[in-house]
Amino acid sequence: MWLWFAKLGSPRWFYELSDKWLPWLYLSMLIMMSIGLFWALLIVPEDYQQGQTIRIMYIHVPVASISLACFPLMAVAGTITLVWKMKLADMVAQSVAPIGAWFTGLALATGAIWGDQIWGTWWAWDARLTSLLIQFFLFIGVIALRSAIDSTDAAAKACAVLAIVGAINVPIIKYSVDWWNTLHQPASNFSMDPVSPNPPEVWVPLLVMICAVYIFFAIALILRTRNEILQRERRSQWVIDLVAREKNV
Amino acid sequence: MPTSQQNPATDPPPLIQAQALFCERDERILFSDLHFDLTGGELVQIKGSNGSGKTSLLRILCGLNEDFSGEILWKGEPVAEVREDFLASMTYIGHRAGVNRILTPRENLRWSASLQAPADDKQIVEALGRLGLRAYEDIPCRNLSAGQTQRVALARLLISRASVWILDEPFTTLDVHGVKNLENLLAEHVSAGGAVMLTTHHPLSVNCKARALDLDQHRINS
Amino acid sequence: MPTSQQNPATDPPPLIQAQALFCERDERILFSDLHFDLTGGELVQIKGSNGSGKTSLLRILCGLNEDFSGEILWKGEPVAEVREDFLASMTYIGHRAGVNRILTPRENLRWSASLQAPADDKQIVEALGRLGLRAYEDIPCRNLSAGQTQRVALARLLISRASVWILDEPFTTLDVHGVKNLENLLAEHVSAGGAVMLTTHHPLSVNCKARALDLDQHRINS
Amino acid sequence: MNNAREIQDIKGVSTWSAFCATLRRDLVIALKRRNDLLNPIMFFLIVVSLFPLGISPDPVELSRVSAGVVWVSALLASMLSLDNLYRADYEDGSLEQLLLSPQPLYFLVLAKNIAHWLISGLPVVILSPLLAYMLYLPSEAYWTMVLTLLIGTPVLSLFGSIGVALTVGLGSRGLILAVIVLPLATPVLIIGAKAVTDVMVGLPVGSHFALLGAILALALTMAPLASAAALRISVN
Amino acid sequence: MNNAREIQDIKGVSTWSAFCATLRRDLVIALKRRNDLLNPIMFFLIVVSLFPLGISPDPVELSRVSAGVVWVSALLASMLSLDNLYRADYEDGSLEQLLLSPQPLYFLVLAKNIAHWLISGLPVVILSPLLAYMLYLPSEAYWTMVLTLLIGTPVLSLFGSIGVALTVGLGSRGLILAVIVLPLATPVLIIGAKAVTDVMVGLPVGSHFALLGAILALALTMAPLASAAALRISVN
Ligand code: HEM
Ligand SMILES: Nc1ncnc2c1ncn2[C@@H]1O[C@H](COP(=O)(O)OP(=O)(O)OP(=O)(O)O)[C@@H](O)[C@H]1O
Ligand SMILES: Nc1ncnc2c1ncn2[C@@H]1O[C@H](COP(=O)(O)OP(=O)(O)OP(=O)(O)O)[C@@H](O)[C@H]1O
Ligand SMILES: [Mg+2]
Ligand SMILES: [Mg+2]
Repeated sequence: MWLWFAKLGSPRWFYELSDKWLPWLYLSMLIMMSIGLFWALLIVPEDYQQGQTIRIMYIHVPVASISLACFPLMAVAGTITLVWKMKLADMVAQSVAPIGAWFTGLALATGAIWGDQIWGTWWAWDARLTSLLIQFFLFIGVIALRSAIDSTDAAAKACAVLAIVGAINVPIIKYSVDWWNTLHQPASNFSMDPVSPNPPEVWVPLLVMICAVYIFFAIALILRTRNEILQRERRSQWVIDLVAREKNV
Repeated sequence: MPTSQQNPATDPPPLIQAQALFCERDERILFSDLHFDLTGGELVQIKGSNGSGKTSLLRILCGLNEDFSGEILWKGEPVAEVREDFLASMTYIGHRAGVNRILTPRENLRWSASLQAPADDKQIVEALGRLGLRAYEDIPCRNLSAGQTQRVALARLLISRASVWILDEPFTTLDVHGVKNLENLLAEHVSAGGAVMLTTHHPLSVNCKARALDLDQHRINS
Repeated sequence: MPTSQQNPATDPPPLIQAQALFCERDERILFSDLHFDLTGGELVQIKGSNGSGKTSLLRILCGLNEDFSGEILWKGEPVAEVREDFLASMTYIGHRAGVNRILTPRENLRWSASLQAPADDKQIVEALGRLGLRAYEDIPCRNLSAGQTQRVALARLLISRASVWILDEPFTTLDVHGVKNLENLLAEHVSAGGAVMLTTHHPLSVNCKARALDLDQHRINS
Repeated sequence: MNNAREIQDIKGVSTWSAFCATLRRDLVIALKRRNDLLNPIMFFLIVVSLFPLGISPDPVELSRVSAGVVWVSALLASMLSLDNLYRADYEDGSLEQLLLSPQPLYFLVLAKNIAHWLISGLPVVILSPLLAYMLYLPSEAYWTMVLTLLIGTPVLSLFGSIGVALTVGLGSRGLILAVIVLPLATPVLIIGAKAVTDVMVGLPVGSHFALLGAILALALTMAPLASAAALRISVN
Repeated sequence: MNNAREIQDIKGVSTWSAFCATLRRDLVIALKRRNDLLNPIMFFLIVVSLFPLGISPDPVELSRVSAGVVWVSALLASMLSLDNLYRADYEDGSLEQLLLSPQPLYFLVLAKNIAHWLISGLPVVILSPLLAYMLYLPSEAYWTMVLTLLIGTPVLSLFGSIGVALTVGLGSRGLILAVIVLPLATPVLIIGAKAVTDVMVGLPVGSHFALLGAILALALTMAPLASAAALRISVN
């Protein structure tokens, strides 16, 4: 019985809750983003060897780290969908997929641009790059599957299964690639630990940017999910009322 | 008769009880608050025009289709909890015959048997003969005609010792003798205490306890 | 009546003449020395038990199946020589409906029309409505029920201005109204001078010139 | 088959409309299954990136094999997508309708092949430079590769169509298809890859293009006839 | 899914017999379609021989890429043959029968996967030395290659099965399957190919085998469950 309740109840609950959150999220993102960008682009000194290109880091690292976070998130949502049949979870999962794909693509792009400056090539079959690329493929697979199945419920479960299987694979892929390549290109296996060798004025803004981008990610996710909720619940009473109210205002 | 009018104290719980079934397919409600039950020794024919939801209902009953709401009881317990017992005593034959085109009828049946209720070769040949497929046991099913394929599928009913038969338009492509033949089978099974739930558009004439469930007006008319 | 008794001088050559048809499928002779003809304004129902060769015969007639011997004439000439004329004025609907599951009924019919006889959107909607599929024009066919899909296939008959209809068990999965509906269509077509050749296992009741060709005993009984 | 021309003359107009209708139909089907458009590209991408994973990430080695890898992947991509060419039509009976059309089968089959190329071949051609870059193909070879692919992939579709038509009736797919089609397609592969590698070492490639063009012309005229005949046989 | 165990205990015997019957059935079907047995080998042969054509006949270069090529081809071969895993059963309705069996789906699916591997994976493994020879793989690497394939190909079948199960209900096939399955298969490919190349340069390969074994164990326990769940969804 409560299952049924969870199914119908939670989307609305989330929708109304997120109504309250969003303003604060917007605000905090604005502040941090402006501080972070200002700091990163104007204040941070040029890197002695990388020059201006170091500034790419401030967008690349946050984006990349989020892109890594997306798949597990999707898998968790999928598990909830399968086990507790919670509709909201699937809506989140559906919203994460494209966002994750975009962020992964962005990480690839920024990385590529940076790589063009540092390594003199847009692409190298470096462990980290490759694993991210494969993760990108996994995202595409989930999206393709979702768009291929037209029954919403079936698509939800199918994508959940795929997301879980994929999530089990992501670490395996990362590991296998990692050690596959450590022999080949240690040079390109570039890891600049942002903390120790660099002065705080380099990594503090990085932290700020990371937070800002995370909040941005949260906002995007919430907005997409809200859309999805309205889309799927369009025939439930509360949505109809909502729309009516919007019209009157 | 609807469950409500039935006194659970007196008679044993019916084999299948469907309570408040609700199913909608792309925005169209097929049936809502559908109550009925299927007891041993009776045949229920599901009537309804094309697209009224007969196939959907049958698939929901045997658990192939899960997007519905409502409760299905098997011998009084939620079917989810006694699933394997339910499956062990139910046979479903749908629009798609479930007959592999490369294997012969014999091999097809052997596999079906192993899935549900073991049957030896004699029984299989017997079953096929009973459905007028003697001499066709070893012809690859791709070379069988539409009706013959359907007969192979129906032969499963004979080898599975299931008490509940769920049949979706079993008479399709059967010729006159085939229809008679199947009607006799159904009557036998029901008289022997089995239960049958089927859909068909052709006027059914079986001499056993039979009632109709018309989906076009959601109620059971005895 | 058999061709032999007919006097070619008096009446125009029948639309289709089959002469000495012989077909055997893996060592079993389905029919041999089969003579019959199909003239405008009549309906021929091919009878026969399952596996008697009805489908094979129909596919042979419309040229889908070529392993047979014998002669098939279209308006008196060997069909091979007037193939495109024959195809232009013949419509075949077989066991498999020929309806794409991804496209909508409207799109399916539009394509069929473009293949044989151009039809504009109004005619298509009309045809679908005539078969009780109003409001289903734009639902992907995968979401249609068995009977609805069959109706989409049958709608082809209305938009193709073919004079000869060759139908293999067109009544399968149609509900009672659907059957009536189709029977009226057939009657109309025949009364309008068209010719119909169909197989079905269900008792046909059309009010037009109809005869049966029973494959179980190879002869035409008027 | 060879009466195709005559019929066309008899009712050219409606043949043309049937051609367009068939082309449109196949494209619409692909558009409705959105990922039919996405998949060839993704497959191409994935397969191409399998090789560095399997072989080695070393730029020097990769750049040597890049031409071959891109071509083999393109071949496989167009071959895998072939499966959707007649299969669905066969299963739902549309193929019978196609065969029973009074229109010349040549043009209907051609329409389906063109649709298939537009869906599966063209995207691959467009994407190829990116992959060439990832495989360190020398930049001077880009244009040659794109052009060879542009001429070659239609041939793959046309030849492939024959294979599918022959095997559409059979229960098992995928592989038998590959076994029939791949040998047919190897000449194209060899010439295409050779042209690219030749450019890399600075040899002239005009002859290769001439050859590819000739093959394409041949395929355009003959292959649809063969496919049509094959379809007649499979449906029988 | 997780009640699989219990049911087995309830009627272990008949579960076993159902397992065997399903395995036998799939093998019989493959035997009757003789080319099901031939195809994987042929495809493997053809794809592998495409590379000398596409890349270059130079022994030195070939021997360097040989390991990767053999592995990629094996991967593609088993992927192409996947299509036959549930497709026919779905279309003729046998799949519904499978799902409606009181037996635990885990074992039935496992049986089908094993059958698939015996048909498409094993022949490839057996044939691989020949191809390795054709590609001038150093002879000391033969055994490693055969063994890695022997452990790796079952994983491909098991993972692939999930992909097919997810996509069996869809109209379009082939490519979306590849797009879903190939990324999952990359670790096996990387490790397998790496092991072979390592042996060629005389490095120890124990760890690679350990890894492959671990993956296989994981796949054997998890993949059939996922496939079973996926089948339930697709048939729904
Ligand atoms: C297409 C190219 C690239 C891709 C796909 C890529 C991907 C990644 C990923 C996945 C991470 C991990 C993020 C995390 O762990 O939170 C990362 C971090 C990082 N990347 Fe990149 N990267 C690329 C190119 C580059 C280049 C060219 C540089 C600079 C020379 C660079 C510098 C960094 C740094 C400094 C970090 C943060 C340190 C760390 O988290 O380990 N990346 N990148
Ligand atoms: N492709 C085939 N290859 C070999 N034999 C076949 C093939 N198709 C049908 N047959 C044989 O031909 C006989 C007639 O088949 P056909 O489908 O014409 O029968 P039918 O009259 O249509 O039966 P039904 O009423 O069941 O449709 C069958 O007994 C079958 O064994
Ligand atoms: N997979 C599906 N997705 C969405 N809607 C569907 C699906 N299958 C069927 N429907 C819809 O459900 C309705 C009922 O379908 P169903 O097959 O149960 O009808 P039916 O009673 O079996 O009809 P018939 O007598 O023609 O078999 C149909 O109107 C159809 O539009
Ligand atoms: Mg139905
Ligand atoms: Mg028939």
